[in-house]
Amino acid sequence: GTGTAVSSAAGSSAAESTASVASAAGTTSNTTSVDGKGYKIRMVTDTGGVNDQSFNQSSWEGLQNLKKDTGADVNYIESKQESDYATNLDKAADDESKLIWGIGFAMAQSIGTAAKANPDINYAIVDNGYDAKSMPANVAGVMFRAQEPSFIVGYIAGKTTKTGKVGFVGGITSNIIDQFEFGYKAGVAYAAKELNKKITVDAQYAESFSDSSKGKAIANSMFSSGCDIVFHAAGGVGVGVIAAAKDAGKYAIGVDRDQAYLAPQNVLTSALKLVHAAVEDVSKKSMSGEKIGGKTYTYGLTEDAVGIPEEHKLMGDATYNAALKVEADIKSGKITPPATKAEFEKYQSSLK
Amino acid sequence: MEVSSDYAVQMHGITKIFGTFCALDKVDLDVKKGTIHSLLGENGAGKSTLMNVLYGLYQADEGEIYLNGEKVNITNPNIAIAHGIGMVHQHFMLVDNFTVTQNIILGNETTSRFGVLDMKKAREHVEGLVQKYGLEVDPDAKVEDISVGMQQRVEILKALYRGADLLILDEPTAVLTPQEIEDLIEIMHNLIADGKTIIIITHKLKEIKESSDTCTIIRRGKYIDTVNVADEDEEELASKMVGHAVQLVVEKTPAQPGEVVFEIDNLNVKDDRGLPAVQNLSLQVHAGEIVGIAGIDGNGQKELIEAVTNLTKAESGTVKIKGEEIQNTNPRNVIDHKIATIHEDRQKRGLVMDFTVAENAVLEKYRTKPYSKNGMLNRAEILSFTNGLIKDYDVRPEDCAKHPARGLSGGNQQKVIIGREVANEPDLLIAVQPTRGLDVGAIEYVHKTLIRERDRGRAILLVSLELDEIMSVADTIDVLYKGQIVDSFRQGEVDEKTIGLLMAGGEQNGKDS
Amino acid sequence: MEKTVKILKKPITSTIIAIVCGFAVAAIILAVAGYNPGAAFGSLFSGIFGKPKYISNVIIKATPITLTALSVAFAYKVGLFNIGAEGQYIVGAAAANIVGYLCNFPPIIQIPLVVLAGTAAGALWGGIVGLLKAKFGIHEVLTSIMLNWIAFYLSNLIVNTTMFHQPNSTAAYPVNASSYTMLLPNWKTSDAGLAALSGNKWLREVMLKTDVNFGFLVAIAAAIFISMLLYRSTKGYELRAVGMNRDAAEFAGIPVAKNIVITMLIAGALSGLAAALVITGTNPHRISTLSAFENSGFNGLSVAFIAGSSPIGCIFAGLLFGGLLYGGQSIQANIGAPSEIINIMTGTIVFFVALTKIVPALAVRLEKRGMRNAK
Amino acid sequence: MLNNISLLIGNTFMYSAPLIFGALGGVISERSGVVNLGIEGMMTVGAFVGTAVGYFTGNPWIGFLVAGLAGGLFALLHAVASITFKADQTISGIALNLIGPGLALFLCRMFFSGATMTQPVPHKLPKILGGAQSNTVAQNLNFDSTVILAFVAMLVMWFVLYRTKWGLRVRSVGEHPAAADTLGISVTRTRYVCVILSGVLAGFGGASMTLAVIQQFTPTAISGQGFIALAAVIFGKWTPQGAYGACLLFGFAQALAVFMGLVKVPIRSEILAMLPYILTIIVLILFVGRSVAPKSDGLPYEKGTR
Ligand SMILES: Nc1ncnc2c1ncn2[C@@H]1O[C@H](COP(=O)(O)OP(=O)(O)OP(=O)(O)O)[C@@H](O)[C@H]1O
Ligand SMILES: Nc1ncnc2c1ncn2[C@@H]1O[C@H](COP(=O)(O)OP(=O)(O)OP(=O)(O)O)[C@@H](O)[C@H]1O
Ligand SMILES: [Mg+2]
Ligand SMILES: [Mg+2]
Repeated sequence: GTGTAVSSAAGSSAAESTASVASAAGTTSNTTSVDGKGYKIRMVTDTGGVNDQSFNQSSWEGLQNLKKDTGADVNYIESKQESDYATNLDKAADDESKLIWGIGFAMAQSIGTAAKANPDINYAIVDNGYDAKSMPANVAGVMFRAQEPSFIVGYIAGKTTKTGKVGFVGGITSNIIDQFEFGYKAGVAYAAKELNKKITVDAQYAESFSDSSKGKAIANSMFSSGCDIVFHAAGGVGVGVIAAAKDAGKYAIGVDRDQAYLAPQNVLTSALKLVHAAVEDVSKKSMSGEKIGGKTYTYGLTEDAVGIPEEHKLMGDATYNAALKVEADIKSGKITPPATKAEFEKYQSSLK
Repeated sequence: MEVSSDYAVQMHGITKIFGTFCALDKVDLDVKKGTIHSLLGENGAGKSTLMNVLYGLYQADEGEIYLNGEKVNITNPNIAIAHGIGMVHQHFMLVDNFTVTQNIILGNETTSRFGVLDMKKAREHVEGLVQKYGLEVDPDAKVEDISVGMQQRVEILKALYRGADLLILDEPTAVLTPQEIEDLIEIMHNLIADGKTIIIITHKLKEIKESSDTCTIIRRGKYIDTVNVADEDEEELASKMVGHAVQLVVEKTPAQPGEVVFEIDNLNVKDDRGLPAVQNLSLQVHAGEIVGIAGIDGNGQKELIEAVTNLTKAESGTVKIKGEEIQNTNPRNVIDHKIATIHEDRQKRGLVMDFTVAENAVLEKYRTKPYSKNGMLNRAEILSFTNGLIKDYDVRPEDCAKHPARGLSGGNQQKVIIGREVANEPDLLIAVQPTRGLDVGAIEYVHKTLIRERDRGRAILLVSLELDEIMSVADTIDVLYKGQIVDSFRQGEVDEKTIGLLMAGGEQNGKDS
Repeated sequence: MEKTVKILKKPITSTIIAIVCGFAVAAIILAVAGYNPGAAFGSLFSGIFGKPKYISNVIIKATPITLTALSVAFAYKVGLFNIGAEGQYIVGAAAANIVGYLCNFPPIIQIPLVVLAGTAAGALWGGIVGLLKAKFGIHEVLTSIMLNWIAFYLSNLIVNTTMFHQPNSTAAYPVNASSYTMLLPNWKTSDAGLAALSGNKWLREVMLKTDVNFGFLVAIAAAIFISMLLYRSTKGYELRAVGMNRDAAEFAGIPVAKNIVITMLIAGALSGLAAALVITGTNPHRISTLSAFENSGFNGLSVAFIAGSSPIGCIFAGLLFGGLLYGGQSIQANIGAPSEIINIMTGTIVFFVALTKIVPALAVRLEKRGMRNAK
Repeated sequence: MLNNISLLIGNTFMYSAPLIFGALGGVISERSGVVNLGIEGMMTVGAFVGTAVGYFTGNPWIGFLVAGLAGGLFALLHAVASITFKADQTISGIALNLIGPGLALFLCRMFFSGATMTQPVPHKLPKILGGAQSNTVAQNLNFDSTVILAFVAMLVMWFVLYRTKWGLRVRSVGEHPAAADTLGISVTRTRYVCVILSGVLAGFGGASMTLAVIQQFTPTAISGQGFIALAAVIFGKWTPQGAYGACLLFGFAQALAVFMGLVKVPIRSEILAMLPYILTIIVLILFVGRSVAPKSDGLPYEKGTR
């Protein structure tokens, strides 16, 4: 069977290739133009494969953009099972690549081993940072602060809900999905405090990233129990969530990319996590000779790699502007969205 | 023979090759309208094949077929049916979980609009036929629930329902009781009176004599002769068929019974539907004696054997072999107690058809030395044992040990089973319908074997639906009716008619309950 | 003529024809889609044989699917369709992982222990199917499909249980190094080992760049064992009898229900063994959250059928399939054809394996025509 | 209360509709004597073709119909292999499961500029009450039209199998093909029709996933439904009504697991996810037990063999 990567969040369309973050245009290093002819970049997908409608796909799009921009020689190798990681990384190294991407933090260990065996090659891994101690010198970690856009969409949900009840549908539990869940919950709580009312969040996991029917069933049950907005971080499951919102005439919040095209009247907004932008950015750094190894790059609002889309017809200007205000507060450090359950609990008590 | 419209069927120069084997070699068959014509030949002579060609199931490689003087090209059964040919197959062609009516109308359904079945009309039609020809059946019964005799009638009804003028009956009597056979012959005469023509295949010469006008004999795919039945006696027919003189009467000396080897006491068994099938049945078999159980099919034979061999549970009562009780244990325990059984259904229970003959030959013995040691089979021993068996029992082809049993003809399959069971050196040999579907030569061989084993001191329990067989082979005859032994005789004490009456539930000696 | 017929009647001939047809169809699809089939197959070939370590990797990939294929083939010979190899594999992997992590004995005890744990778990999973079939007559396909999913969630449950979950990952803690079955795992990376290996480029590549391990030898041994079991032992005789004619077997005193359970136990054990060998033999030596079936068991179905359910055939079919899986990636990498091509190609090969069962029958027809002509 | 009951009912039917089509496909094929393990592959093909056509024509019904055609066409491969070539039906079915998804994704790339998922269709198949309902109970019971179609398909198949001459013939071919053959019923033609029909139904099943449950084809839209449908065929003892009931039971178990998650039953969600499968096995043991396939299911018919 096919499946979406475990540690990823979202599902979106390949055809809807790139969405831009609302606030600012352009990503960090687009300013420098690099000539990348002959620069070989390979990426190894995790078990979701390159069509996971999620971060593998997004990363690959980033590399394709890079090829368009710079003429770099890019390619990917798909993994079907965990035990493929090591051999695929090895194959990528055989191609005399300069930079090898591993997508997903499930690959952390394999990347570490491969990097040790090939000290001349640069490696980069999406969704994983190493602690300073175990950080190999030729591996770059790329992390996202997904809790930030999640916080904003949570805030929007909180401001928009009429029933005082909103939902969250997760795929399979992991640290990465935690960022979405707890960022979102904190955003809702923040809005609740601002509005001085009680808003509850129903959260449920589908234990799947592929079962759209289950996503729809969960969303149906949430809508039926009084939720009027449901946010998902659940890949193919989320496709069902959005379908449920459309059928019920309620709102869903998309993830990773702007998913409004799936149901323009029902997708309130989306929590963007633009993996492709980060992949492009780090790749360019590497091409231009910068030493990327040994560092963890963290992408968030300030790097314009996460955010919400500009389109906001469903929520109206007032809410949108309030959301932009929250975004600014996050950027400025006034608000620090929680990324884990523990952080969230601390955050929640700080609100009281 | 001239082609003429006096003949319902004329098949000229029919040749049929299966793979590399020539099953029919330029065979002729001419059947006059309004007659009963029988087809005689050993097992595998090609009788069924010839009829399947006529019915369009097989295409002949050479030869012509004429119906009523017209040349026809029968490429599938539909065409045969359209020409008024109906066939009752040797192996019944009935859908078990359909009702009698459904089976009869299949392929030629009575429908109201839009293909919706009109079962009421179908039933009426069927009942009309039942009345007209005296073919008694229950139109609503499921085929799996009715007796073989009734299934036979259903097959005939199927043909008549399609308006057949020419009826082919392939070994219709192999599974019938004497009474049923008589009925069938009467039905056949009714049909002739109604202007139909019948071709019948049977191995039973008596039946040919009783029923047929003419008879065509084929041997190993070759046409031998067509004779006027009234002009020949049974011995002449038999020797034409086999190619040499045969002995039709079983020769044996009187039994010398020893001690009781096998004993059933007050046995009760229920059938699949939970109804009592064997009721308080008791019987004994002595060493050196053949006990024959005579009875009409469906009177508890199946359940009796299944209970004895532990395929089903006995409700109560005991089954003892040499004093040890074996009821309600398991089949292996039965075998271990030196009971060998020749099952009536050789393809279902007797053989693993896709095993080689050698593998089949040790089906009960594979665990014992020298056929295996330390859990590993000893192929050489198995092979040499099998080759011995093949030689002793004249299994053909003689090099078949390493070939799948599926490739053997029915008669030869039966020889393998009998050889295997006898080689187990059992204290009790149970033979259920051991000669079903076999030709005269093969039957003779089986009977001789049974008697030989008796003379070597074995106890033998023979269950057969063929009264002739029981009468000529058994030393003691137990009559089974409704799951009970209603009477018991020594051979020679009683005539066929009396037993036939008892089998049908008639009174005798006041023993009937 | 006679010789042709004889060759055509051999099962291996059909299989080879099937493989050729599979490649032919893939070539057509590739060409239609605008890719050069020659180049595609060239890169497939070099992706398999291009370097010693590729060959080694193919063998490593072939190990588990050979064993799951053996599991399927074995059950098939006894008349059971083991569509549950996937689930048996999953629980085998989980059990091997747990035991390998919790226990830490010297390798001589640890390795057999871990492998046994995986095997036993697979056997249990298969045994449930056998038991339900023997006791209640429940169709094995039905229970197997359910148990596959139960195994799937069970595995995820284990991964996410605090005791086994490695923080900041989607995986369980790996097994202890004493469970490793790679060839000389410590020596090969030691200075002495490196020095010794530096002499031979071939060896060095295979030893250092791949997780070369004992697994395939075990798979071969298992295939021989299963073959012997089926065709040389009395137990196998019983099992085949049950597979071909349950009624006759029962009548001959062979305990049918018991043999069904035994069959599923063994089949499950083989799948579990496959998993245990992967856990002990290859990185990352652990299970992780599944988001979809990884197909180690389902691929076994294809492999078993390519092999015509012959135990020894499973070794070769396993290698073929492993080669397609591993080398197939090169097609994508080198000429950019999407990886679905490989799926279509393997599917087509399997399809033709089904079709070419007609070849021996055609041979007979050929023979007949020859005979008639001779007449 | 009413809310919850209607929710359970709504989710049950939503979940089971695609399964029902697939299972009915399995029933018709196997009743004619051809084992069909390829339902999953056929559903995937239908799921893709349905949305692709629905997207390009803008009419979901055309998409739905063409999905059936595509499924039937794809099933033709299985028919040729298992009927004409007398191939091992198990193998052929498995092959279709490998080819089907591969083909669907490959075609998707060709028609959707390299993407493996389609654009959403502009219009989904309609719901019985039209658009979104303000009343929660009405909303929960606002079934997709495919739910009704699936029910109708079951009724029709039941009627055809047990009340018409074609049904009688199909069943006879699955039970005793030689008997049917001797009565002039073409075993080959009957089986071809049934296998193709099974592809049509499976195609509908796939399309009811991607035109009603969701509104686009994704690589994971069909992931395992075909096998659950297969299980339902056996569970339902090869009858349309039985298979229908089995799918409903399975859908209900899923709905129940989701419901238990909603009401915060203190059970790990992995265990909740297992629940439908465990429940199925328990029901099997307690109530269903032995199921016996049509006698000739899976056996190629060769004239003259016994
Ligand atoms: N389907 C078949 N394939 C190959 N050979 C066959 C087939 N059917 C029959 N034969 C061959 O044709 C021969 C004649 O078979 P057939 O069934 O016609 O015999 P028969 O005369 O009816 O015998 P019996 O009296 O036992 O019914 C057989 O010995 C066999 O070798
Ligand atoms: N499908 C088949 N393929 C090859 N040979 C067959 C096939 N079916 C039957 N035969 C051949 O048919 C021959 C006889 O079969 P058949 O069952 O007609 O024997 P028989 O003596 O007529 O037995 P019975 O009287 O029990 O029917 C065997 O020698 C066998 O080679
Ligand atoms: Mg015969
Ligand atoms: Mg015959």
